Amino acid sequence: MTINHYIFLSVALFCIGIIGVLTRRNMIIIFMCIELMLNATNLLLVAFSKMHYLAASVADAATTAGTDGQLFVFFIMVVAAAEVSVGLAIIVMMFRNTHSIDVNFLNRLKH
Amino acid sequence: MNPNDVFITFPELLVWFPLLSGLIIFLLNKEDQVKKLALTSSFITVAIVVASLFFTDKKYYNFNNVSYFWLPSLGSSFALMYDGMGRMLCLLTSLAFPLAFLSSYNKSYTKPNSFYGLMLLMQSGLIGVFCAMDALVFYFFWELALIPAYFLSSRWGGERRIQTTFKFFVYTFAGSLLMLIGIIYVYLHTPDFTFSLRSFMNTKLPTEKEEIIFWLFFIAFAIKMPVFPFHTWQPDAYEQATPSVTMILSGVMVKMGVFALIRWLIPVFPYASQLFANFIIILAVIGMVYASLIAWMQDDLKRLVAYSSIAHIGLMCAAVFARDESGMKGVMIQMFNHGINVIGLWIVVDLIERIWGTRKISELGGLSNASPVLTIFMVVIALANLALPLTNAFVGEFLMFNGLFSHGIWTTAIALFCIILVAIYTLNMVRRVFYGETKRENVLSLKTIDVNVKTALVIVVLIILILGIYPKPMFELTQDSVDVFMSKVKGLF
Amino acid sequence: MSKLVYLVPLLPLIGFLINGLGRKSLTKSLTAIIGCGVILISFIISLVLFFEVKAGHSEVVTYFDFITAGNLKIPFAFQVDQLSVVFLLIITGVGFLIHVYSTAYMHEESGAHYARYFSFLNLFVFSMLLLVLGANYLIMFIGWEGVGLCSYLLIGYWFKNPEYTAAGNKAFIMNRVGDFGFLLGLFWLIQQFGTLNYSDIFSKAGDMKINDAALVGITLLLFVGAVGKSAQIPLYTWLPDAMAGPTPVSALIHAATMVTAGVYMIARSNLLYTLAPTTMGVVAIIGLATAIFAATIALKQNDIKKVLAYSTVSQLGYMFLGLGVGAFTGAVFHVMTHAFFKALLFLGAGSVIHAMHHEQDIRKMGGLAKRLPVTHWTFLVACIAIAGIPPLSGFFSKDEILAAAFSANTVYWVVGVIGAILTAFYMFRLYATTFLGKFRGSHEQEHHLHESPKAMTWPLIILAILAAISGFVGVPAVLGGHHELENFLSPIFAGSVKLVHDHHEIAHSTEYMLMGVAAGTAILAILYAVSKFSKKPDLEEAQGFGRVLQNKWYVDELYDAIFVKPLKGFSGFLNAVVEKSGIDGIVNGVGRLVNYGGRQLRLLQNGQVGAYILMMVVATLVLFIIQLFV
Amino acid sequence: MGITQLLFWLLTVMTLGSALMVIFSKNPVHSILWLIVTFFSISGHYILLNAQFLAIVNIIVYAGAIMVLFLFVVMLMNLNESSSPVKNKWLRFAGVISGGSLLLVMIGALKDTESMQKEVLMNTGNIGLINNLGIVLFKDYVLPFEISSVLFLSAMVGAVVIGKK
Amino acid sequence: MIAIILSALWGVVMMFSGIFFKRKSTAGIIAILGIVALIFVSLLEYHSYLYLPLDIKGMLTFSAFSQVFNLVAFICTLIYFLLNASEFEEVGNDVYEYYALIFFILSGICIVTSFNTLLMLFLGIEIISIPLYILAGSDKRNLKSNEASLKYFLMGSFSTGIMLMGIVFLYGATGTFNIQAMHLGADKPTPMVAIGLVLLLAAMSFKVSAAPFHFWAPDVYDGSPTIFTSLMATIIKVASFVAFLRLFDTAFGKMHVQWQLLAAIIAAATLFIGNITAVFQQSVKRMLSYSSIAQAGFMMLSIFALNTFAKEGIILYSAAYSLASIGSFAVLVKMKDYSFEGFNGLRKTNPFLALMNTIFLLSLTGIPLSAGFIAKYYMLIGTVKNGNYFWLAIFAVLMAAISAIYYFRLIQAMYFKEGNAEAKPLSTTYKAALVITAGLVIFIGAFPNVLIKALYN
Repeated sequence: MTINHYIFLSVALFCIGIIGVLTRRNMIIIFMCIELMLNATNLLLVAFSKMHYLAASVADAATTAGTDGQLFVFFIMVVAAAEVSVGLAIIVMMFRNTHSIDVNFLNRLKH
Repeated sequence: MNPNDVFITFPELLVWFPLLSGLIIFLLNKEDQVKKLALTSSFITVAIVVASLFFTDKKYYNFNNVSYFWLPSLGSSFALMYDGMGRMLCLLTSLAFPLAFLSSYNKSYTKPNSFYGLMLLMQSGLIGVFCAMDALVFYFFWELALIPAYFLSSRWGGERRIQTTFKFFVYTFAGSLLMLIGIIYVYLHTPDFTFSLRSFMNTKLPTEKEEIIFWLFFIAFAIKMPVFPFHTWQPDAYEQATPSVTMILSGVMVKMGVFALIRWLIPVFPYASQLFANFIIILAVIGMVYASLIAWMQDDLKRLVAYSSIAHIGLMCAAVFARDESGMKGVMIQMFNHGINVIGLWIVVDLIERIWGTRKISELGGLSNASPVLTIFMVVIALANLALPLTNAFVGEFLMFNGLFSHGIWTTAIALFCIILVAIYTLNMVRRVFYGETKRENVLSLKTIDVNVKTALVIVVLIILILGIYPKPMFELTQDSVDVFMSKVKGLF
Repeated sequence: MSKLVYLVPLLPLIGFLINGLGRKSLTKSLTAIIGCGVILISFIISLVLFFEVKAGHSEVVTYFDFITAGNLKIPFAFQVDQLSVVFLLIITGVGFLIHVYSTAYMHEESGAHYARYFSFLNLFVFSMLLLVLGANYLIMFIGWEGVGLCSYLLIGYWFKNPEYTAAGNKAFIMNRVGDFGFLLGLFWLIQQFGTLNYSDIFSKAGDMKINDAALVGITLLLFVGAVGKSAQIPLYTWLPDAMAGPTPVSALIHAATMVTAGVYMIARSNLLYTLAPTTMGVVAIIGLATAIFAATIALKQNDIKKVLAYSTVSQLGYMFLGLGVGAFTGAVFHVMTHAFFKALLFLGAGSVIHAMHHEQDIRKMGGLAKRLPVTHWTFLVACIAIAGIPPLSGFFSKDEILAAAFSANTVYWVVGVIGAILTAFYMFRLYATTFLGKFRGSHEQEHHLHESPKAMTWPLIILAILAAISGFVGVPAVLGGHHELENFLSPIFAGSVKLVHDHHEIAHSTEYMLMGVAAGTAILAILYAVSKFSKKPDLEEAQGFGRVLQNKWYVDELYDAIFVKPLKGFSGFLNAVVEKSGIDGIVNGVGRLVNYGGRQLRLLQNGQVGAYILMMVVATLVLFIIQLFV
Repeated sequence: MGITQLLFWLLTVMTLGSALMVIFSKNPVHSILWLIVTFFSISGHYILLNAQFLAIVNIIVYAGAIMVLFLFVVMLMNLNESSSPVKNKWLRFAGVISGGSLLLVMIGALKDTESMQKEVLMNTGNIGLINNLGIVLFKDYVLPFEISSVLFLSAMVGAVVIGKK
Repeated sequence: MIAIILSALWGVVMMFSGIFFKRKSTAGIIAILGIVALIFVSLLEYHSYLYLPLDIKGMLTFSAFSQVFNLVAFICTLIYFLLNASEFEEVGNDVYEYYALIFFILSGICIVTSFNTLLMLFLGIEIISIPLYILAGSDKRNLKSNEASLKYFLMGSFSTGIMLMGIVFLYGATGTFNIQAMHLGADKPTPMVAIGLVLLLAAMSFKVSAAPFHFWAPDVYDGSPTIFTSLMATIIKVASFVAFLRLFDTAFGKMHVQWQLLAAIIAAATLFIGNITAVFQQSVKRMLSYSSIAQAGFMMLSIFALNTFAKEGIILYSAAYSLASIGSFAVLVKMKDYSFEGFNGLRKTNPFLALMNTIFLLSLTGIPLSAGFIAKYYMLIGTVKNGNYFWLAIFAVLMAAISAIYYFRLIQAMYFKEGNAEAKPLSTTYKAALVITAGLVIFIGAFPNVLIKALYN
C-alpha cells in the first residue's frame, strides 16, 4: 500500500475525533474523541516509520530507521495513560461537585 | 580654572541635582521644611544655570559635554550636550520652578512632600530632555518628564482632573511610542549603529521611508506642542491641573515639542521636513487663527490663556518650518519669553481665583478698584502676551513673522491676522475683568497678594521689560544652535 | 550736543516712571511739576537741536543693536534731521502747553489718578518722540505701537465707565488692523532691502524703477498702517469715540500729534511713495474722500468734541491729499498749523466743558462769549484759522495743498474747496451755537459759569498767537514770501522733488484766482453760518438726510454688521461645534470606540469549551488556507 | 489485489465506521464499546504493518486499561441516553462543517504530491519487533524513558490530590 | 542536566516530607531550600564548574541561552515562593504536593528550554501541563476552580492531539524527530511540512495563549487559585515561549519568510484581543489575565522577528514580565476585594503595596527605566529589524498605548480615587521579597546588559 492510504485514513480518523469533540457535550465522550485523535496520530506514525524503513533498507538491510517512530508511539501511549488518569480524576471531581457531565453546564467563567 | 579637569559637567549637575533633592524631599514630611527645601533647591538650580552661562566658550568643552557608554549592546550612550538652546531652555526651566513655588508658597497641598518631590523630578526630566544628545536618552527623559506630570496633575487639581489628565497622558504616550518606532528605525539605518544625534543626522534614509518616519516623529512632537488639530487635550489639562503644575506644563513642557523639532526632527529629516513644510506651516497657521478665535469665546480665564498659548505655539511651529535664520532666532528667544509670559499669566489667574473665588470672566469685573497693583501686573503681562514693542515677546514674534514672510506673503498675512485677534480677546478680557464697576466682592482679603507672589510677579515683569528693550544676550546665547540648524537645512532650499 | 538727543525721549520716560511708581506718595503739585518739567526740558533740548540742524548738520545717532539676526541688523538709533526736529518741536511744544493746561483741568482727580494721568501723558510723549526720532522703521513702529497703547490707556482713563474702556479697546484694535498692514510692509521691506534703516532703504530704492510691484505693495501696506493711525476711511471710526478720554488728551493725542504719525511716516518715506505713483493716487483719493466725508458728518454733530473730532479727521484727509499729490511740505506745514489751531480748539472746548461742568452738548450752551472772554476770543481765532481765512495760518497751509491738488487734478481741487467750505460752515455753526445767542443751560450751570484758571487760559493765548502767525513760515512765492519751511525741509524731500520735476508750474494768475475762490467761498459760508445759528440754533433732532449725517452715515452699524457679528458667530460656531464635538469629539470617540470594542469583544469569551475549541479549529483552518493556498 | 490489501480495506472500513459510531451513538456506554472496536481495528492495522509490539501494547493499554477505566467511570456515574445532553444543532452543524473542511483542506493539500506515492512496507521488516524496539529504547531513548517516569509521578500525585476527599 | 534531575528529585523529596512534617509552613521552607539549591547548582552548571558525564544521545542540548533562561525561571520561582509561601496554605491541605508538582513543572521547564528532539518537547510540555491541570483545580470545593481545571484539561489535551499530528507530519516529511537534523530548506515548504508547521504553530500558540488560541487563558487564569494563576501566567508562559522560539528557530528558521505572515497575524490578533478586551474588565484578576495575553502578543513579535534582538529580547521579556506580573499578582493576593473598586484609596490604607504595585504596573506598561520598557523595546527593534510588515510595529505600539488605559486605571484607583481598600497583614519576608522584585524590575530596566552579556559568556 502507498503511504497516502494511511495518511488519508488517519487524517480522516483525526477529523472524526475533532468533529466528535465539537459536537458532543458529554465530557467523557469528548475525552474519548481526543483519545481517538491520538490514535490517529499513532497509526500514521507507524505507517511513516515503515515507509522510512523501506526507503532506508534499500541502502542497507540492517538499518534501524523508523524505529524511533514506533517508539514515539510508545511514548504517546504512556502520556495518554497519564492524561487519562488525571483527566478522569478531574471529571470525577467535577461530577462529585455538580452532578452533571455536561461541559456547558459550567460556564461561570466568561467574558 | 583649568578647563580640562572637570569633576562633573553642567548638564549632569543639572539633571542629578533636582532628582536628588526631589528624592530627599519625598522622605521629609514637615510641610514648611519641604517647601523651604524645594524653594532653595530650585534657586540653587537657577544659580547653577547662571553660572554655566559663563562657560560657554569652546575651551570649556569638557564642562558642557558628557558621554559614557550606557547600553553598549544597543549602541546607546548616556550623552548630554549643553549648547545655546539647551542653556536657554534650562534657564527657562530653572526659572519656571522657583516662580511656580513662590506663587503658591503659602498654599498648602495635601502630601506636600510628594507634590514638591514630583515637581523636582519633573524638573530633572525636563532638563534631561533639553540636554540629551542620544536618541534613547532623549526618549527616556521625554517619558520621565511625563510621568511626574501625570501624577501631579491627576493628584492635585480640579474635580475632572483624573479623566482629563488621563486623556493627556494616553494621548502623549501614544505619540511618544510612535516616536520610539521612528527612533528604532533610524537607529537601524545609522552607519555606526549608535543613537547619537550626530550619527542620526548623518543617516540617509530612503526617501519614501523618510517620509513615513518623519510623521512618526512629528506626530509625537505635534501632540506635545500642541499643534492644531492635536491640541484638544491641552485646555482641559490646563484647566484641571493645579496652577503651579499648569505653569510648568504650559511654560516649559510645551517647549519640549518645539525644541524637539529644532534639535531632532528637521536636522534628522531635512528632506522630508522640506517636503512637508508647506503643509505643516499651513496647518500651524490655521491653528493660530482657530485657537485665537476660540480663545475669544472663552469665559474661563484658564481656557482663554490655554488657547492663546496654542496660538503662540502654532506661530513657533510655523516659523521653525519656514527655516529662515531670523525666524529661527525669533523662535529661540520666543521659547523663553513665551514661557515667562505665560507663567506670569497663570500666576495672575491663580491669584484672581484665590482672591475672588472664580475664574469666570462674566462673574468678575472692576478688580482694579480692589487691587490696582494686580491690575498693573496683569496689564503689563497682557501687553507682553499681545507682543507690544518693548515687551519681550515683540522681538521674537517680529522675527518669527519675518521668517515666515520669507516663506510666503499670504501665509504671513493670515498669521498676522492673529495679532488683531489677540488684541481683541486680551483687551476684552482685561476690560471685562479689571475695568468697570466692581461686580463681585473678594472672598479673601487682598493680604493674600503677599510678598512672595509679588516677588514672582516682579521677576516676571522685569524679565519682560529688560528682554524687551535689550534682547541681545538671548541672541548671543542661542547663536550657535541657530548656526547648526541653518547649516543643516541650508543645502536644501 | 546732538549726542544728547537721547535725553529728549528719555526725560518723559523718567517722568513716567517717577509719576507711575510714586503715584501713591507724590503730592499733586509735585506730580504736576515733574510731569510738565520733563517735557519743558526736552522742549528746550529740541530747540537747541533745531538750531543745530538749521545750522546744517543732521546726523544718525546709534546706541545699541536692537535686533541682530543673520544679515538683518536693526540698531537702536535716532535720526536728527529737519523733519524730525520739526515734529520734535510740535510735540514737545504743544505737549508742554497741554501738560500745563492739564494741571488745572484734571485737578478734581484724586492724587493717585492724577499721577496716573500724568505718567500716561509722559509715556505718550516718550513714545511719540521715539516714533519721530527713530532712524529706522522698527523704532518708528515701536513708537507707533507705544502711542497706540497710550491712547488706549488714556481713552479708558476713567476705567469705571464701560463705554470709555470700550472706546479704548476700539481704538487699539482698529490701530492693530492698521499695524497688520504696517508690519506686513516692514517684512516686505526687509525682504526687499534687507534692512530697515531709512538711509540704506532710500539709497537702495533710488535706483528702482517707477511703480515697481514690490514698491507699490510696500507703500500700500505702509499706507494701511497710516490709515489706521491717522483715522482715514475706512478705519476712522475710532477717533470720534476716542473723545471719551479727557479733553487735553484729545487735544494732544487725537488732534495735535499722534494722528499725524501717519503723515509723518509717509513724509519720511516720501521717496518710496513718489516711486509708486499708483499708491500716491490711492493716498490722494482716500485723503480727499475722508476730508469731504468727515466734513459732512461734522455738519450735524451736537457734541462739541465730536464736531472737533470729525473736523480733525477731515483735516487729516487734507494732509493725505497733500501727500497724495506730492505736496509733502504742504502736508507737514498743515500738520504744524493744524496742531496749533486744533489743539487750541480742543483746549478751548475743554475750557468750555470745564466751565459748564462737563456738559458737552452745544445745544445746552450759547452766549458764553461774555462769560468766558479769553476762551471765546482764542476759540474764534482758531475757527478763523481752520476756516482758511487769510492771513491766519490755516489759509497758507491749506492753500498750498489745494494748489498742489489743482495742478495734479482739477477735480481734487473742486472737491477740496467744497470740503473747505463745509469746514468753515460747521466750525462757525459750532462757534455760533456755543458762544453767541443766549444761554440755554440750567440755572446752577449758569450760576457757576466762570473763566478758567490761568493755567488753562495761558496755553490758550499762546496757542492762539501761534495759530494766528505760524502761517508766515510758509508764505508762498506768489505772495512775495519765500517759504522758509520748504527751504528748511528741502533736504528731506529733495529726492522726490527731483523725480517729479515735470510738475508743471501753475501761473500766478491762476493761483490768485484759486486763493480768491477758496477764501471767498469760505467767508460766505462763515457769514451764512453765523447769521443762521447765532439767532436760532437747530435745537430739534435732525430729520431726513440730516438724521443720516447725525448718525454718521450709520458706518459703525455697518461695520458691526459685516465684520464683527459674522466673526463672532463664526468663532462661536468653532468653539461650540468644531472644537467640542468635532476635533475633541474624534479624540474622545477613539477612546469610546476602544471601550465599546472591549465590551463587545469580551462576549467572544462565552465560557463554553465547545465554542472555544470550535474557534480554535476555525482559526487553524484559516491558518492552513493562508499557508497552503495563499 | 492481494490478501493484504483486502485486509487493509476491511480494517479501514471498520476503523472509520466504528469511530463514526463512537461520536454518533447516544449512549455513552455504546460509544465506549465502539471505541474499543476502533482500537482493535487499529491494532489490526499495526499487525498488518508488522508492528506487533505496538499492536499488543495498544490492546493492553488502551482497550484493556484505559477503556476499562472509562467504563468504570461511566458506570459509576450510571449515565444513560436521557442524561447524555446534546448541543444545540447549530453548534453541532458548525462543528461538523469545520471538522469536515479541515479534513478537506488537509486532503486537498496532500493529494497528488509525489512523495505521497512512497510505498509502505507491509507485514515484513523487523523493526516493529519487540527486541529491536527494546534495544533502541534502552540504548538511545533511555533519557525520555526516565523522564516519562517523572510524568507518571506527577500524574499519580495529581490524581491523588484531586481524587482524595 | 543536573538541574533537571535535582528538580525532579526535590519533587519526590517534597512528597515524602509531606509524610514526616505535619506543619504546613515547613513545606514552604523546604521548597525554598530546594529552589535555592537548584539556583546554586544551575549557576555552577552555567559556569561549567559542574558537569554530568552522561550520554543523552543528543536528546537535549544545554546552550548558554537555555541555561540563562533556566536561571531566570528559577529566580522568578524563588521570588514566587517567597511571596506566596503563606498563601499556599490557604488553597488546600495538600501543600507539599503542590510544591512537589511545581518542582516537576520546573524539571519540565528545563527540558522544554533545551529540547533537541520533538519527543523531548512533547514530554516536557506534558510534564508541565499535567501538574498544571491539577493545580488549576486544586481548590476542590470551589466550582470555579473545578471549571478552570476541566477547561484547561480538555482544551490542553486537544491541543496535545493537534501538536502530535504536527509532529507526525514533520516526521513523515523528514524521517527524524531531531530538529537539528531536519534540514528544512529556505524555499516553500512541501505540503507535509506545511501542515506540520501550521499544526505545531497552532499548538504552541495555544500553549502560550496567543490569539485565537487564547480562549482557555482568561477563564483558567480567572478560575484557578490566584497564586497558581500567577505561576501559569508568568513562568510557564515564558518557558513555553522559549520552547516556541527554539522550535521554530531551529526547525523552520531557514524558511522564516514562508510563515512570517502567520506569526504576524497571530501576534497582531493577540495584541488586539488582549488589550482591547482588558480595557473593560471589572475584576483586576481578570484584567491581569487579559493583560498577560496582551504581553504574550508582544512576545509573539519575537517569534515573528526571529533574529538576535528577538532572542535576547525574549530573555529580557521573560525576566521583566515574570517579575512584574508575579509582583502585581502577589499584591492582588493580599487584597480583600479583587475588583477595581477594591483598590480605591490603597495609597492611604497601605502606601507600601500601592507604591510597589505602581512600579510593577509601570513596568508592564513599558515606561522607561523599568524592565518592561527595555523588553518591549527589544521586541520592537527586532520587529523593525526584520524588515517586513512595518505596520506590525506601529500596531504594537498603539496597542501598548491602549494597555496604558487599563494599567493606569488601577493606578488611578490606588492613588486618586477615594476609598479604603483593605489588604491582609503583610509578613516581613513578603515585604522584603516585594522590594527585591521591584528593585530587580528597575535594575534590569536601567542595566539590561547584565542579562544580555550572560548570553555570551
